[in-house]
Amino acid sequence: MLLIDCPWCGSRAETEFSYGGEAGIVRPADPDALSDAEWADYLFNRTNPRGAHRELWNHAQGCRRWFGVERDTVTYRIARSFTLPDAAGAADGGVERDFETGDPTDAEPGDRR
Amino acid sequence: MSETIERRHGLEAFVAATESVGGARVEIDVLTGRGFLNLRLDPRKGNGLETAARALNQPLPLTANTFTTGEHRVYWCGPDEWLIETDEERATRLGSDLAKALADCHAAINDVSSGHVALGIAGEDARTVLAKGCTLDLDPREFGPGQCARTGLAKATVLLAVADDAAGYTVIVARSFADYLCRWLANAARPHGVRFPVP
Amino acid sequence: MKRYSALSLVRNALDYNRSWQTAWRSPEPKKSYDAIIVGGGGHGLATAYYLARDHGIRNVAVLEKGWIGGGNTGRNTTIVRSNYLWTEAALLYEKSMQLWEGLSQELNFNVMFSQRGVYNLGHSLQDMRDIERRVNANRLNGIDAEVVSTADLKRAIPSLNTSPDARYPILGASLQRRAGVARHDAVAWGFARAADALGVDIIEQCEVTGIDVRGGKAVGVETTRGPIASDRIGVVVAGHASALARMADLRLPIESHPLQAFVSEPIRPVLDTVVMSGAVHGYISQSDKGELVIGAGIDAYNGYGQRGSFPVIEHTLQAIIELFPAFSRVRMLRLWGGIVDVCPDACPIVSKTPVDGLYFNCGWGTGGFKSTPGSGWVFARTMAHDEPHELNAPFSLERFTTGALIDEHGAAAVAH
Amino acid sequence: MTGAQPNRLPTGGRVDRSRPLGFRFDGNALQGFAGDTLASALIANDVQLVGRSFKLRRPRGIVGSGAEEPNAILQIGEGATAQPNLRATQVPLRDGLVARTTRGWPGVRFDVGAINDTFGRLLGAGFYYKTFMYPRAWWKLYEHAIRRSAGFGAAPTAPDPDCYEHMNAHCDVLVAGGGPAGLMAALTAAKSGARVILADEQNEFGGGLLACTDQVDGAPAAEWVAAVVDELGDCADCTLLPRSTVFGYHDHNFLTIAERCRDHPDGSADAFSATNRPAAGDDSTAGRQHDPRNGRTAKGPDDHPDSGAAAGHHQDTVQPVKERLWRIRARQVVLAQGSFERPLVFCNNDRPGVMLASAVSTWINRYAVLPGRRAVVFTNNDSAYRAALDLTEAGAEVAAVVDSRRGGAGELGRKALDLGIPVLQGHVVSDVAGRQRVSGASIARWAGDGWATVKPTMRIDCDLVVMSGGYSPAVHLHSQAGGQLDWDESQLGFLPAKSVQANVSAGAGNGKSSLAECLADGVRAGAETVSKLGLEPSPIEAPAAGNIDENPIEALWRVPAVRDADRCPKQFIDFQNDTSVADIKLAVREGYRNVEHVKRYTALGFGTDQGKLGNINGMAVLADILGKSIPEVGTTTFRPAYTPVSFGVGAGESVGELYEPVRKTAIHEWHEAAGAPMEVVGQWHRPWYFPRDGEDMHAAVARECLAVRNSVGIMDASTLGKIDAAGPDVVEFLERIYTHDVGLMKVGRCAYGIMLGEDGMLMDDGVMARRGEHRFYLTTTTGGAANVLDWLEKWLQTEWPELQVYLTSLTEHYSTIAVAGPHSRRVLDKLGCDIALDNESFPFMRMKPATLAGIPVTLFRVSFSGELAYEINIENSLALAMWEKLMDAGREFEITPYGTETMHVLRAEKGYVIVGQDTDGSVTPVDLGMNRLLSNEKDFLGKRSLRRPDCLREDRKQLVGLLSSDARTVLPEGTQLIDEAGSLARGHRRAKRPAWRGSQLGHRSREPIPMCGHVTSSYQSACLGHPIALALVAGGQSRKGATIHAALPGRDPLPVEIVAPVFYDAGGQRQHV
Repeated sequence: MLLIDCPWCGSRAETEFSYGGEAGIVRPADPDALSDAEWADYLFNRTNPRGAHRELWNHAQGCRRWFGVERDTVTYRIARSFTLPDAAGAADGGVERDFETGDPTDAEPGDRR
Repeated sequence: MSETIERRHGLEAFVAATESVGGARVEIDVLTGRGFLNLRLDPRKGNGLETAARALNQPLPLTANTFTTGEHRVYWCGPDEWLIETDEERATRLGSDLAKALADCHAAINDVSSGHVALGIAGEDARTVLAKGCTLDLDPREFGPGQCARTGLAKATVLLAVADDAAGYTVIVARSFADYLCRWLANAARPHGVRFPVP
Repeated sequence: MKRYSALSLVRNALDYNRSWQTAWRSPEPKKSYDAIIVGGGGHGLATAYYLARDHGIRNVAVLEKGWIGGGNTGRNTTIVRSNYLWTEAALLYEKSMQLWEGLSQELNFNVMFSQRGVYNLGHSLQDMRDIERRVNANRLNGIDAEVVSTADLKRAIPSLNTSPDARYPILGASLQRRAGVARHDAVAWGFARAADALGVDIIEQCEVTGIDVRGGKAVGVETTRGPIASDRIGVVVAGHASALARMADLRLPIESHPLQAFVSEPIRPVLDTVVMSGAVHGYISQSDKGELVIGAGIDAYNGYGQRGSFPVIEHTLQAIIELFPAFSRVRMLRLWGGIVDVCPDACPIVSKTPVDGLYFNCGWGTGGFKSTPGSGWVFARTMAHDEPHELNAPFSLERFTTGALIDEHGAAAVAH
Repeated sequence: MTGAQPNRLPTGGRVDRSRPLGFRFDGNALQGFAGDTLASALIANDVQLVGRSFKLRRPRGIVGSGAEEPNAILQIGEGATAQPNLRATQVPLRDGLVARTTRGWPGVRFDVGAINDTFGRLLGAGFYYKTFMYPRAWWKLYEHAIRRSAGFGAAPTAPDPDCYEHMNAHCDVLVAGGGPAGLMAALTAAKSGARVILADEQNEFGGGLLACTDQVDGAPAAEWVAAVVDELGDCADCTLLPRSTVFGYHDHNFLTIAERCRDHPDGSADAFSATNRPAAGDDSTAGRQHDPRNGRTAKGPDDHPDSGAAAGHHQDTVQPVKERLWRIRARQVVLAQGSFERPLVFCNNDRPGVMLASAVSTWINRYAVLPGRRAVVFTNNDSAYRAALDLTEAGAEVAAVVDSRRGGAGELGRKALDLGIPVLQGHVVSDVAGRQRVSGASIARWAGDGWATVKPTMRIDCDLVVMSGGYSPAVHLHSQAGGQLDWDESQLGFLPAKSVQANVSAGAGNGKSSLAECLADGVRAGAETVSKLGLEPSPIEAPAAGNIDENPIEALWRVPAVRDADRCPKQFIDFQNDTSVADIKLAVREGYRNVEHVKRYTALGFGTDQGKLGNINGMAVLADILGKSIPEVGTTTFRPAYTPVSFGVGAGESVGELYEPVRKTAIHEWHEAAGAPMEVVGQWHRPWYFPRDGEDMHAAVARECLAVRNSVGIMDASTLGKIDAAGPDVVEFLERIYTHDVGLMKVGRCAYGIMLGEDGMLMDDGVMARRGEHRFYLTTTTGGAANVLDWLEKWLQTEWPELQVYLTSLTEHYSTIAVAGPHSRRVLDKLGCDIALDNESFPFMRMKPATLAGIPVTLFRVSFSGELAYEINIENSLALAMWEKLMDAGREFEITPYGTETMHVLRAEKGYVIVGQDTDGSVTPVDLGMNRLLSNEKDFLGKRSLRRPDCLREDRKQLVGLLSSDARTVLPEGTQLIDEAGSLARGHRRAKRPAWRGSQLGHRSREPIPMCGHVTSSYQSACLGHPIALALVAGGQSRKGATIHAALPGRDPLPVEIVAPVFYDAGGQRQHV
């Protein structure tokens, strides 16, 4: 069971979260301008990498915020989690995890303990 | 006319049917008379935060996983979400006061009193019982008085809080899950001896 | 290839088993082949076999980065069935079913295909509507299927909890009697031995590291054992399709997820059929050795780790006990994970690609094992004729562009 | 020695001779002592034969003393509490225990199946792949016969009466294994201030220390253990978990432990009984137990929650917990699981009476039983000399120590010589005699070539052969965690190498062999982990223990025999699965060269012991055959579970009524009291129909339908999802989500809205209402409630964070009561409503806040039945009262409660779809004839997909109504539709062709018959007096009036007419009155 850093609530067990797939898939601004193939690429094609993967998670049983996680799809190690850009377009730098101690290495974002 | 109608939390039958045990190490209490308001507000924008605090006569907690206690309890639920626990009869009024005060802000206030059931879990084995279904670290050093968390308990989502006086835990659960959660709690607590105080 | 039989066992026993032939050779890779199959799982080996048997293409290499049958072929719960909802899927799996039915004899290798029946349980009115719909469609498609009542289930599977008081009471089930289970490793080995006998080179410990594309045409592959040329390259690498596609600058509508399974300690025979439940997420059969073979759900996140999260296993155990309360005291022996490539419509891609001479067979999700011979059969045909067979034509890459998806999610809510 | 227990030593051991325990083994009444395991008690009673091997059915005895035991796989208990496949070495003896052997027919002693051994050559590795193929149809018979010999024990046939539970815990340091290294690691960590959990699979901490004769810190080892456990118990933050196996090391330092709460060391009579124990029943007796309620360790029973008098008086109703699953998140882990001794691979090494040296020492020192009187000890390393010394000390004769090494052993060898034990250096045991019990050993010279043939130089009579092939560190958890393994050529074993998670290994599991080294390594590991946690390691010194000279182990993987490996008597590697050296040779000969192929082909390591004894030997033999080194051949990847765990403990308490939450509406108890059967809709229980006396469902539904159409009905629609959407950008947001022009809605208006997935398929639907300029109230389907909210939030948060909208779920706050029918307005009026309800003042598709019977509510004039109707949204806490008031007020109109079934009929009469029933994820709004809901003025989710070629096909399946030609037949939902009746007949004709090649069941596949659609909803309409159906039919919208056919199983196809999907009040007047 993964231990996931919610940027708002802190480290919680995987069972509190729901998975949202690859991060950074931007909805085309003008879908009508797209060919069927381009639309299909947006709709269905995924990077699906072996290794580092930027993905979305939702803290479903906690603050219900969506946020990003950079996770290795082979080792399942989480390098960091990060908030998504808000209205102002700003996102934080994320939480890096030290896997020796299992603790976040830097100051924690937000005001969480 | 509504004053004459007794409000129901839906657990009346369950509590009545559940035998208590003397000398129990866990007490499970259905906390009646509570009203709940859900407040959404961006604390970084405008003066909504101060306005809300003024209307509530107590600050909104900005520290994750904490709550403030005053006339009401205000639980942090997320970076722009709070749950206000107050007296049942005050909830409607407080809700409209808040709504009025925050009319100029981007905020949302909803009375969700009937959507929640609050349970008190106390007794020396309360923590053990909760640990059977909750993945949070409930050690008082990690999760002590004044702290709260929305989390999972068994197969329900709950808001779990430790009272300031450490007298026990408050578990706030969605109403339709309350019956299940009580059954789960009763089962988990049974080996420890469990008591359901008669309201 | 010396044939296997009871007589051959006796003959070899007299010789203290010292004269058995090798099941397949370990040749050095040649510089070029008429066709290359990337991936030595059941599907790849079957493809090579049918290329050689049916299409006269025998100068074929199967390139396997590890050991044959070491991926999902050897990691699944071995269920074989063809009772899919949509005609396109049903006919493809039914083709496979028909090949399964003669496979041991065809390959002269006992794959232990055991037609012990598969029950798909219904726990709600909607489940039962879906079951009726699927069973009716199956029958019209020429596939054996029937709806059975709770009373029938109680008779057929005494240990099943058919109580109306269950949390999700069982309201009935579909039954495909011809469905069943097979011995997974034997499928890979059997196809390997038969393909080898027809001249196919099975090359293990040979990882493909690049696909050479010139002028829009595939011309060969780079491997850890040197370059190998071929103008006909079929990629059948469950769990790694996206990575191989990237080598040819292709993007696939696939996500890879961990899928877990486990077996119990061997117990005396107690379940002589296969039971699947979408609503409570579990499926179970009992092997000839006595192990309960149980499939769990797919982990939600992308993963290539061949392991998943333990709560998924807990949930499956709860489901199994819900279905079979008496199994509570049986013990879980071994737990493992595979990697399933999942398409948005829960159907595979068996297709030409924008690159000439490059073919992909992937995205089988949880349906890979049961389709092994059929998948190889249509893929061989597609590679040989540069044109899909009518059975796999609907499973093209283009369907994601045109929108002609074959949505088996409804019928495949549970992994299988 | 006592007569009852012929092999029991008069003194010593950790058994309590004052507490005899009676038990039964295969029907024989036997006796052991408290403190025994079942295995030690069997040996005490001179029981040699405990099982039969899986394939060859060879007689087998106890080989090991712990988790590695492959042979003593027994059925324990009877009836519903029987437990199959327990290892006798891990079952604490208790009074009244009933154990049975699990293999052999008619019995373990005389087994007809033993004929397999006679024909063993026919049954080489993988023989079953080569036969049973012809004739094809016979496989069923072959398989039937094969299955008859499947399995060891049997599952109970009744539901498990016992309780299990889960427990979550967090710690700084989890120590797995409570032997010398684990104890020291735990002590070091605990003294340094870390939160520690120490788990050990045995009843008592101490591991190997309980079975040795060494001194630690000048005291007997067991006394030292007791002192350390006491000290740990005094640490505030140390939790001790005996009887607890760490069986899984998962990602992110999550570990799972199975605690057997009732395996008591005192062997008390009630340990397994469900009723006789104090309440919590788990771990209240001897030793120190974790008391999780305050993070401290409680001492003794009085301090435990289970045992107080308080708990006493409900003991007959409370089930004690049988097993507990600990789900542990550890910041650091110390793995100190010890090591497993390896057997030696010689002919007939599986005979009862051939035992591991470590097991022999354990029997003697810990359990005070003597497994033989005259022993031959065979070894390639020093450790087996301990067994020789122990045997001699206990009064047995050691006929010889046969040591393959020319130089023999170090200090222990000298001790053996001092005691007069003959030592044959440079020799091996090449074969043993005896069938159901060892009777002698053949000794041969060892020239260093395992594949040579040898001639025995002597035979020694004996009743015990003790073997030691060296030790394999138990690296299971390290490997499960993803850690690498390194082959150590000097120790001949895989040692834990680089960890990828936060764990370190210690002690014998880390390749340390002497006690002193293990103790010191434990201290090191403890200090290392606390340092990583940022704590100052407490300065603890490893206690003093003897460090003796040892000579190095020698590689001896296959012992030479009189003939080559193919022809000599079997040399077993995997006892349980009968994998021999010859099998591995055969596998290689046939091309199965990869270690994974070999394992799968020969079943090596696939037994219930998971190769704890045999895997390394098997790999070494394979390496030998291939001429490779062992690391070249590869390593094993270890997967959970370390030892088997019961399904029950994995499931925990979430079984039965706690399997999944049952969600209930605020009016649920009224429905129950009214006798309504419940329909399970996801997690909800909803009333299905409300039968009156003697009514079946059809009668009840017909009555309910007519009541709504003719008078008034009332329904609990509370399970619908409800969402408050508010904010300055709410219109823009909803425009993007819903397909219609949301902005055109005026305040107070309701609209039916649908949302699509980005693939253009219908996802959910519901009525929405505009509550204010910037505020909407959305409803969703019951099943879609959670998904829709998540879906909306995902778009809002990830894609459109610039939109200022807040979404709040109100599903749990409000009940929705639908009052439907021509008299609904009069019911509300009668109840007293503070707003005018007439059609002018409160027309269709409006919402208004109101006060009804003095209670504030929100009224929606919407209708899912096509009748005049009101949906009353009311706070849950008052909902039941409101329902009752409505029932009262409606009495004069015979207000009729109705359930989901009637709701379905009513909406189907109106052609309203149910998402998930009339749609299936492949249906667009165009297919449903909802084009008018699709705005041309804006983009919305999924819109672009509707332009894809496949979505523009005219022959897509489209929603239509169907009328049965006979006006009687209610088409079963799920019926498939075909264009021509003839196609079915033709299909049947074709079916007379020969069966498909290879079909074993005589199934005759047919040419597929094209289907043009299927029935999604179908009911008898009471008010219309005939059946109606909704269907999806290819090109159906342009085929109104056409006749197609319903392919009814077992019947002739029934002609059905395609009609518009609205059967009742097509003009929609009734809801507008």
